Amino acid sequence: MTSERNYTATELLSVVAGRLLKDGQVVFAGVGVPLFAATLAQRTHAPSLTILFEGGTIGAFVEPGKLPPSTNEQRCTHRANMLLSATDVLLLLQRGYVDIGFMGGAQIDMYGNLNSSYIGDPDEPRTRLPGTGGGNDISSLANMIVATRHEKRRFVEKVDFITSPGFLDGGDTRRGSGLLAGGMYRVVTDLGIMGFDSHSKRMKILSLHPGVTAEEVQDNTGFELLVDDNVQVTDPPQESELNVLRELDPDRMYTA
Amino acid sequence: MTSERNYTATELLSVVAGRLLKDGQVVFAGVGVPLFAATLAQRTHAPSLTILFEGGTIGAFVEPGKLPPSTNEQRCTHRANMLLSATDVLLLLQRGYVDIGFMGGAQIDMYGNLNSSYIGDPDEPRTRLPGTGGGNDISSLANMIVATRHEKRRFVEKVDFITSPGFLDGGDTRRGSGLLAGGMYRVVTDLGIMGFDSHSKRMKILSLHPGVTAEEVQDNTGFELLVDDNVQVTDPPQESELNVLRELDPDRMYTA
Amino acid sequence: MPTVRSYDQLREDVRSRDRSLREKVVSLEEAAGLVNDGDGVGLGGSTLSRTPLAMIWQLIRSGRKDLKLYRSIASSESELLLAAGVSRYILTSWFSQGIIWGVSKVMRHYTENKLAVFEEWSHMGVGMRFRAGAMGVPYLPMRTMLGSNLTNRLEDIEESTCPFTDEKLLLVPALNPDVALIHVQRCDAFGNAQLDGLSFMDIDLAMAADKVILTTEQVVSNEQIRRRPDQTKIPFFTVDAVVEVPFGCAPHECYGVYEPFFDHLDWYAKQIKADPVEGARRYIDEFIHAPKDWNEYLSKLGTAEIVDAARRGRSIYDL
Amino acid sequence: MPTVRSYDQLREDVRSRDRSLREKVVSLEEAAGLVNDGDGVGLGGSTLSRTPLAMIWQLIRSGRKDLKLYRSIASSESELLLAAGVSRYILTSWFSQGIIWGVSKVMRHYTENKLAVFEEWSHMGVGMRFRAGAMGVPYLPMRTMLGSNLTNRLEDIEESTCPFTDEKLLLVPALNPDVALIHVQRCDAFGNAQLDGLSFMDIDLAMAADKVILTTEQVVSNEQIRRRPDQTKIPFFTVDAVVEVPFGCAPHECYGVYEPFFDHLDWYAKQIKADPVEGARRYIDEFIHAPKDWNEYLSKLGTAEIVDAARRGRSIYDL
Repeated sequence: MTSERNYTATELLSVVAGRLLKDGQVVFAGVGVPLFAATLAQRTHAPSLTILFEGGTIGAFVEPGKLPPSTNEQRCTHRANMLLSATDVLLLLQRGYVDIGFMGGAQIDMYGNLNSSYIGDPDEPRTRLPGTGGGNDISSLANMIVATRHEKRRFVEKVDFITSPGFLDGGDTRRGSGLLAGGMYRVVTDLGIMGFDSHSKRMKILSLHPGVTAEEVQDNTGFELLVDDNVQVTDPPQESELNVLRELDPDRMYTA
Repeated sequence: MTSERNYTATELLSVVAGRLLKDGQVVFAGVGVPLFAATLAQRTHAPSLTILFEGGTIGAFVEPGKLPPSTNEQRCTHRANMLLSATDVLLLLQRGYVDIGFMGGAQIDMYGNLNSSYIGDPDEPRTRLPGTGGGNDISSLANMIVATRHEKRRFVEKVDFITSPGFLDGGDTRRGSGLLAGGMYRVVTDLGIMGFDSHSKRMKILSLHPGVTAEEVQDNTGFELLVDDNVQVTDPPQESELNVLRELDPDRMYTA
Repeated sequence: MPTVRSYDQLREDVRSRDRSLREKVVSLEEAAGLVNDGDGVGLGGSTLSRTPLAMIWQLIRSGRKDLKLYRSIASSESELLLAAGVSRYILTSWFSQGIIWGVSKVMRHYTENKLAVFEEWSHMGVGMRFRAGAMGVPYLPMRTMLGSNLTNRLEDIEESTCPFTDEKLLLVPALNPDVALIHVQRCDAFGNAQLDGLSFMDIDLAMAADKVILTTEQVVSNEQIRRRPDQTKIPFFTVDAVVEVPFGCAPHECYGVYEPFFDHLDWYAKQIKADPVEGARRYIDEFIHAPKDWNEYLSKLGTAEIVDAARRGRSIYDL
Repeated sequence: MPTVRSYDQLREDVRSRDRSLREKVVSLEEAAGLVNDGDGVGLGGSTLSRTPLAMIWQLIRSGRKDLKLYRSIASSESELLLAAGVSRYILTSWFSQGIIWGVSKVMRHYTENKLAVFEEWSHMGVGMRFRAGAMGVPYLPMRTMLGSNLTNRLEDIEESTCPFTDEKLLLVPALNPDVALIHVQRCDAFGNAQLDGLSFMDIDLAMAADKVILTTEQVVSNEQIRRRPDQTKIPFFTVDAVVEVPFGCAPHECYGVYEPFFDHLDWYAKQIKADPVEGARRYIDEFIHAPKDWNEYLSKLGTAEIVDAARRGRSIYDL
């Protein structure tokens, strides 16, 4: 990592994730990085992108300085186009109206499976985590972007529990389980951008952030990463991108 | 039939059917006799009875002189308590919230099966009728009152087509088909009130309207009717009951 | 063709739709161009309510053929589509001119002479099929139509034993129309639609269809929509075209705006009664083909009836 | 006990309810009398929104035991129910103090020490279970939770092959709670309830439950309800009690009326962080048992916070 950088890890993740979104997409976002990423995309290259919140909001517009505490409170709905019940907004995913979902988790493995349920043996957990929420539904039905810090304890050989399915055991196992749509698209970290090999479905480095080496990424990962033949170097966040984020979160409650 | 009676057949049916309703019940009603019956009950002995319309109206209040043309137009909703989608109002039946449904049909047989689909062979019908609407759903899920003219061509040995299930082939056959709730409760005609034998499920005369004999009813019926051991004589419509109906339909568009 | 599309196909069909936030206001003629001969077409509203009559009127004028119609309850709009040769197939639960005019004589003529198919499902059966289509599942379980003869005449239906209760259930297949025609009181240029009053099956229909054409009494600003997002019932990304057509249900009703044009419908019923086929054809020539545009059609219905229908329509809010 | 009630039983349970149009306004104490020890209790709202906190507050005061809790997403209200000994079981998709305060330390204490069960379903899984319960079907099919480990830990779930498409589907069983607690912005004395803003799973929950207790910011006249029946979201005949409790979600939010009491929740989170068990117990003593009534509880939250939360709440309509 470069030391002279003028942005936080959260800002970096938000900018890089935001660039992965395409204009016109319908995006399921949570608060924090996903919301920053989607809003940033809306205000830069993707003005006709639509943000959905799990709480039931369609076409949210985030107001600077008024970030919602979760996706289930009224702040999410200010100037939205539509509100739906929580069940019906999740059914939009099942019907296929949603292109991209954002996801996090305490653990992710080489096939993009995510754990937000148990650390340790689920029968005798060291830590009981908050659980799936809509995470399982979103990752079962949409193409996923995971935005997370790159830490060895997080990037594990095998998650303790598959809360949200990635490619399960790789290859065709996801499809074999009955999950016919969606799947892991990208993992964005403070070190780089990862994708998944089209056959084995193993995680693969696609792009390294400025000053980061593949070895550094591997050293922070608990399993063997594939490396794309044509690894890119990520464009650093632009001043204009950072300005949007800082306008959204002037007190830096979420981007610090 | 008495010749000195001062009411029409529709008024008679409405009064007699209305008396079958109990206070506090939730009743699925169509326009015509069912609506008159339910509204009459509301304004006499059953003030806390609730009327539902298939179009999606809950807690309808009919205004004198403004009868709706069907259960799917805005007039049905004036001063209602709630509107639901057509699908969701039918689901109230499936959930069990509805006590009584009203039903008609071109043909009814001894087990209370109703036909509103085809006269003659369904493959080469003499007449293609309008079809079930919600009739099949209502009669599959609620206790049914059929209010109809008593005519031999209508009361047939076997309906040409079971649109709305009564007791199917009698005995336990309704339950065996998967229909676990509801069933025929009463058939009200211009001649009498019929119920169904608790074992055989065959139609049975329970009450004869003033001046009507069991023979007369049988003569107007295309199958053998059972006769209750304790057949009653129907109380004739009271002036107060008729006045309510005439207030509702001052132009006698529906009650003539 | 199998009854229910595979999930792979269903997803691919949605994926390829333009779901971006974009303006999509077009003319009736342009909207009709989105409907192809042979399409399965879901008609919004029910009986005489919020019938997308302007769009139907345009499809007849545009000479569409072989449309398969799906509607909860069918009325005169479907008579016209049969009589005009636009459709030979309708899936519905009830087909009548309306209770006060009795059974549809046009329907009788076409079905009894095997010129058209009337595929009969129970009202809830139609509703469950649209809802399954809206939810992205291949079927929904239900507890009606069992025991009756309705199921005998339908191929696309499965009796099933519940794995939880051992009860018999009927599984009805998802219905995802190629296109849905829905009339609303108001929507914005993106297609965010607000419905007042009875919604019938329109919301499920919009979610289920591959394409949605909205006609609307009024195109309102997106700002107005955003003031009460909890009043939006159809999301813009399901909508492919928006056409502003005041009185777009005439002579049927639009909740809170106008009631049915009863005198006109009485007169229509008389023509049909006298001769279902010729009566309908003459009506189609005079009221659908002859007018130069929708406003001229309205003028043929007559100012007095328009004013009276509107007066009655608004009265729903007079409490 | 089997997961899904037989249809015979479900029908009998509804049949025996008093569904007449009758007034049912009672006090919090009286309403709490409708909840029995051991009941399965569906909690309306989600996370910090429209949580039926006044009713929960009363159930803790009334010393209810062994309630099974069902909520789409659980937050501090469920921490209090665990810590007060009212419940040892919660079915939910996510249990957190709220994103800004992180994982629930009370939940961690109780579950990791096997003092309570947190049965985890996906958010849509919870929704489909309530919806099946609302529809009167024993299950609904869905396309998530497949492949994950969530299903390993659940008994009441069936993988199935679709008879129409041969696709794998998950069948999730109906959930019909003994009682639902739901807070609304307004309802009439009969229980006709209007909800503004986000409805979460409350409508399905009301339809699914055997009993519904509504708390409401305001009891309005039936006349007001009848002016816009299309705004009524819960029908009176599903409702067994109505309690008027202004600020009945405090310190959570009620859409359009008040936002969460963030300062109080911050302070609460600090107490919990310092010691989940003792912190929660002290909080319960001070804020739930000590006040003589709900208004005294509110006064302990503080006028400044109430005013600030209300100011922020109303601002949603400032466009």
